[in-house]
Amino acid sequence: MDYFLELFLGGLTRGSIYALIALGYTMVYGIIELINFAHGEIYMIGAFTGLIVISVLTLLGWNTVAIIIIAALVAMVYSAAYGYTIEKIAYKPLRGSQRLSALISAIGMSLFLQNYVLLAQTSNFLPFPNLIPEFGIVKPIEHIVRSTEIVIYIAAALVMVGLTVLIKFTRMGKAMRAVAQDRDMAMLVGVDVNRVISFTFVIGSSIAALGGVLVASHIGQVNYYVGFIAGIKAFVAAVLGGIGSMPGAVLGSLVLGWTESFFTGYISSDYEDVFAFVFLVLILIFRPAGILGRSQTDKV
Amino acid sequence: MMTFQEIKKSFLAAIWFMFLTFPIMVIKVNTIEKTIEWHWWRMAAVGLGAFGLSFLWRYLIRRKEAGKRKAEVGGEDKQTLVQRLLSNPRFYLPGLIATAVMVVAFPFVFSLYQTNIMITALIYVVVGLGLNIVVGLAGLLDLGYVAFYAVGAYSYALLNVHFGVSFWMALPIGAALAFLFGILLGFPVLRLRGDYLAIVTLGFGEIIRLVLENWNEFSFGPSGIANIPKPGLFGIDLNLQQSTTFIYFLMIALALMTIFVVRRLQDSRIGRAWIALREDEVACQAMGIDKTRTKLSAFALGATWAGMGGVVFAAKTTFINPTSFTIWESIIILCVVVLGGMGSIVGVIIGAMILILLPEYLRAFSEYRMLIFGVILVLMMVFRPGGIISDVRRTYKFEGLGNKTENKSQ
Amino acid sequence: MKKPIGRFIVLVVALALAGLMIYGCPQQEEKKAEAPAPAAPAPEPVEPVKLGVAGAHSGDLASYGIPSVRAAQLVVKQRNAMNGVGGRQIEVLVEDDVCKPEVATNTATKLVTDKAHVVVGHICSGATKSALGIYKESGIIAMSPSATNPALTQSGDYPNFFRTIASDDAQARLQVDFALDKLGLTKLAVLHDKGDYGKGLAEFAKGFLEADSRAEVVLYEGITPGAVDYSAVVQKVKRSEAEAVIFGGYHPEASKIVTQMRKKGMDTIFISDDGVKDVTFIKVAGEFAEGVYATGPVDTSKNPIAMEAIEAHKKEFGEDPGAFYLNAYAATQALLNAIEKSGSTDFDVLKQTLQNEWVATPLGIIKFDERGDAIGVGFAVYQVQGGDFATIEM
Amino acid sequence: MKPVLSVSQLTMDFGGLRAIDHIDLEVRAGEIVALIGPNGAGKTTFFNCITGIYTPTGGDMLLAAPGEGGPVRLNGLKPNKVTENGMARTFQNIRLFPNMTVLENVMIGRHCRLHSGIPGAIFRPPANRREEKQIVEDSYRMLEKIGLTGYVNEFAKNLPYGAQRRLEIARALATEPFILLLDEPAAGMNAQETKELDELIVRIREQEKVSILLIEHDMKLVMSLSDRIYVVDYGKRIAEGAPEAIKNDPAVIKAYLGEDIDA
Repeated sequence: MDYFLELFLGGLTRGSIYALIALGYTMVYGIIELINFAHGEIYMIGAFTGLIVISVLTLLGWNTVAIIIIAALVAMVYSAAYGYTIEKIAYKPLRGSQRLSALISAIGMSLFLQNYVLLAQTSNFLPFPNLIPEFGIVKPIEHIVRSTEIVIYIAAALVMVGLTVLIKFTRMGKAMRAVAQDRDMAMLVGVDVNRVISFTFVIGSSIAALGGVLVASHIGQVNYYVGFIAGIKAFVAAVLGGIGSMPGAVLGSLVLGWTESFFTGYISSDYEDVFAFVFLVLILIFRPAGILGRSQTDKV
Repeated sequence: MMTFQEIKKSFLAAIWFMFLTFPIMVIKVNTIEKTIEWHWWRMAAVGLGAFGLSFLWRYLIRRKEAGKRKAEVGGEDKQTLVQRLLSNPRFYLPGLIATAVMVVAFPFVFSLYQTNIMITALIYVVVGLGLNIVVGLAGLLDLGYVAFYAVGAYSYALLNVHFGVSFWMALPIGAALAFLFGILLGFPVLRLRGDYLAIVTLGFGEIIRLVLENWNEFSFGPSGIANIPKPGLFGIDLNLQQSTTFIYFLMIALALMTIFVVRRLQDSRIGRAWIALREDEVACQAMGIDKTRTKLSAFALGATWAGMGGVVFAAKTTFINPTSFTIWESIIILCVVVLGGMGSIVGVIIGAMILILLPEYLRAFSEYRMLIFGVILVLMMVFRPGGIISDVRRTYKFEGLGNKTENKSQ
Repeated sequence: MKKPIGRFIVLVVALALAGLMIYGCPQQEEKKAEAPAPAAPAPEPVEPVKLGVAGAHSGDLASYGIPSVRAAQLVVKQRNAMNGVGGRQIEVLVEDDVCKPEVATNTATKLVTDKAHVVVGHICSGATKSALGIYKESGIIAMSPSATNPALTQSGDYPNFFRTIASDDAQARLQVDFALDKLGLTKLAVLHDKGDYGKGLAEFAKGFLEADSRAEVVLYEGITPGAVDYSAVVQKVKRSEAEAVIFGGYHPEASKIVTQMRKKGMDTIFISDDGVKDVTFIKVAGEFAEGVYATGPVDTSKNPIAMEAIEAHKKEFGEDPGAFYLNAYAATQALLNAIEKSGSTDFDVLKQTLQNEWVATPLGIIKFDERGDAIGVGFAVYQVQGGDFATIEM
Repeated sequence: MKPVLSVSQLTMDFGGLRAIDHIDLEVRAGEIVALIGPNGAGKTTFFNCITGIYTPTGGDMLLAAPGEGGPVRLNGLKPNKVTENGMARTFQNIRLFPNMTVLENVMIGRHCRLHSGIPGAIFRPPANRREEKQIVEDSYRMLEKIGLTGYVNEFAKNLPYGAQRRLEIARALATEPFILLLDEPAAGMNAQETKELDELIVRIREQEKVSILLIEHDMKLVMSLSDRIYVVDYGKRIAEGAPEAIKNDPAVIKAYLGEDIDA
């Protein structure tokens, strides 16, 4: 039972991490139907920015809790700025073209950002200090779950709740839903589509940056390539849950996290990813639009 | 015109990019040594660069939009200079001869290296044309195409290791196995569309790679299979130069065959069905086309070319392991198709040449190689989103019905 | 409809070829950018010695390739400042292979075309294997700082191959002997990162353990590199009640696993390889690195050449060197030394010299056996103690 | 006269919503039958059910070629099988293949009547060449009949609206149906175009020997064309009969007027 619980929590950690990245994926997809391949890189840039801030502030001798909070905030601001700029440069001029062109543009962007960080910083893995304090309450169950993991769970949950509120109850949320439904129509009724799209990128990117800082704290290191692998996994999770749907992204991420964790734990980690993909294929065969996705029937 | 407004815009862009790149570019951290270096000059460089480039960028965007508007007003499809040149018969024959001469002379004129990368490019031409059937013609986004490439490569390598099967035997076997895999993997994804199809094919691609990586007893795992023989020429011993030249001509032949077959396919009953499927799945079915069979045939035929490409790949490289079949490979092949212009044979050829030769020629920039490659991908798409050659119009002449032909266009 | 398409093809190919003509021709003589400017211009117009450096310089494995480029550049810079080899200046040709076999063949033909005399590289065993055939035909010797696949030296297929790193089986033997003889362990878990380096090593370790009646392999698993969390595997190790983990792979994964194991309160012994015996590992894993064992070349930390090499790197690049830096440093020195001693770049002469002449390198005073493995690079087991690798007496 | 299409008790539920409620309908050889009703009455859903795009919840659908053997049951057939069996359709929101030429659009219609496969496409044996030539010629003739030869090599997406509607009809006819379903063929047309359409429909009935079932809102067109009319409202059939009778049917008036009042 202990073992099961441990695997469950391990899966929860993975799932929460995927969720923080997958939410941005799914938001962008929901709005402009673009698989934003550069999203993983945004996450990586968030982690790097966080690391830079931490290094500078540590040098200045600040309090660690203050440092991690400021680092996360600065990382979110910068990633948001990156997301915003990338959209303006690489995707906006392609609106109205075939969707595959935008996909290639995203791939180009992803390559660019990887190498940009590789050249400006380093090719080596850099240690990422874990500044999240160990909470006293967690002490007795420390061998099962650490406070960093708990922070990740809480962050994922808060982000999901926050986004749901944003989408459901705010003006901007309504505008986002309208654009997702029918862009032309939204424009007609006076929604500033460009602003909505930019906003989506900004929000999605800052969530990814938060994920980046938290995951880097958890795993203890970063390099220029961490975004790509995490990005692919998060994308799988988003599709699994039904791409375009926020609860779907979270559910898909958790399901993927648990799948991998339990499969590794009870069978073998050799085929961990194989199993994740097989599971994805099975789900999509029986639910072609993902777990929570609306199955689109053609309007004939 | 360099108005104040323009300068202000560029100035703001410069400020923005200086802000944006500030932490990553300026503050180089090293958490191992716990040191921080400040490269302020980089910020100045970014500022200056952004200031200049933003003029160029806006100018190009304006030009692109002006072009678009003109096209809308004119209603005619724009023809590029290339297309116009090509429709001139005086150019055609001499051009054909010159090209043939150059293709034949290539390996003798250029270095081993040039020939070698040209072979790689030709492999991608073949494989790209195969994927073009799936993505460009039938409109099925396949992100796991490399799986079939792997099937081809491993069937030659494994058959050779275990049974000493020769290259020439393996070529059809590899193609056939890839065809079978195409059908096998095609079945479960028939119901899916668009990006769901993309992610499932991506999954299949990864599954095949991971199996090759993990199942040592079958595939020799990540250490791969070495000493795969190059294609033989009636048992003659070839040195490096000769065998490279031989593979070059082999690939030219294979590429020509592929072009021939794909051209015939796309003008056939099947080819039209693929395009109709891409254009409108519902209408396509309502016109009596069997969706399942059409999709499967596109999948399987596309896979066949990947299989053949894979066999040649294994023979050329003489060593294979799973690292050659990652999702990046699928992405590059997809880029070949989209960059060149989906559905267009010439487009795919150009796309393959650019995408495979470019990184090689960018070697001169050494560490900036992939950075520039990424930038070029983005720029190409931003300024030519339809690919280099966009939709080529098929026109029919009516010999039997003679004078009734009316070709309204141009 | 036939003609337009045909014409397109004609034009495209013509353009492509024309482009190649324009671009391809000057290609031959350019590419000196990489060679650091010599302190004093070479007085005599002798043809420079061209040293190719091939490996992954971009993509996910760049962090294992770039250090060897730096190593070669630093050695060459130093050499050129001291009048090169036998009065000939040395030029470095850096070529990226992304660790992919197919790119490696292009890299190799590029180096052959650019008339490289010797090559330091490649980094990954797979890429090395596909490139070696091309070097062999062209009479070029390649010396890898990091390709550990046993077949490279043991199969006899690659007479032009040398390396300054131990082969997988040798390292695995050492690890297993250490675990059984010295530590007296009976239950071991073997983990690897599914890569050709890590899995190759793990396979041998598993094989040796299974052949030995004293111990059993309680867990054999490949982990997924780059994953965001390894707690499931760690829990599995815990449940298997293994006394020690033998890990085949590189330090980023190793430090993640060790960190997670320690954080879960496990004190399982961790034994790993050359890819982990790297200062970065200690710095990344911090306190959790304490007590970890890793095999690696003997006593490099007190070797004056190694100290000097590391110092030079810090001065030039402002950071610690990355993986296989010293191996690449040694490889470059060995190759240049052989050229200097023999005064030739001829294949047979060089091979002879490499096998007969001892050379002082950061890895010790070495020469090579007839298969291409380095003699004199003693391998030892280290343990992280007080934030540094300390040699363990066997 | 023998019915070519007979639908009985057709029912279609979407979740809890009953879009079609036990509808009976019959089309006899050579007839032009109209299916009318207010917006959202379930007319297009009815088309989608009988052409295999939706699977109906209940009821029977039989298709019988005039003068030939027994009827074919359409339940559970895929759309392409329905077309192969001789029933072709057009769409309310035009669904041409926009990036194919006009001729190719029609050539697609010939697809299901021919059988050349992949080897044939690659090696082009004489039989295949003949077939290919035949397709082009047949399709061209079809365009002549519909009056679209001026656009042969034009992309479908570049056609004027009215021509696109006619091209859809040409494409459907190319499948050699004996019954043609037209979904609002006159939508968006001006009076002149509607008149031409009226003539065209009458002409294709004569020349192609097809029965026609059409959904249409233009009452003038419906009254002038139809032999019989079915009226549906809220998924239920509320009337059936000759145009004159329908005009005066109180249930029909109520359905339409009721709609007017709501609006």
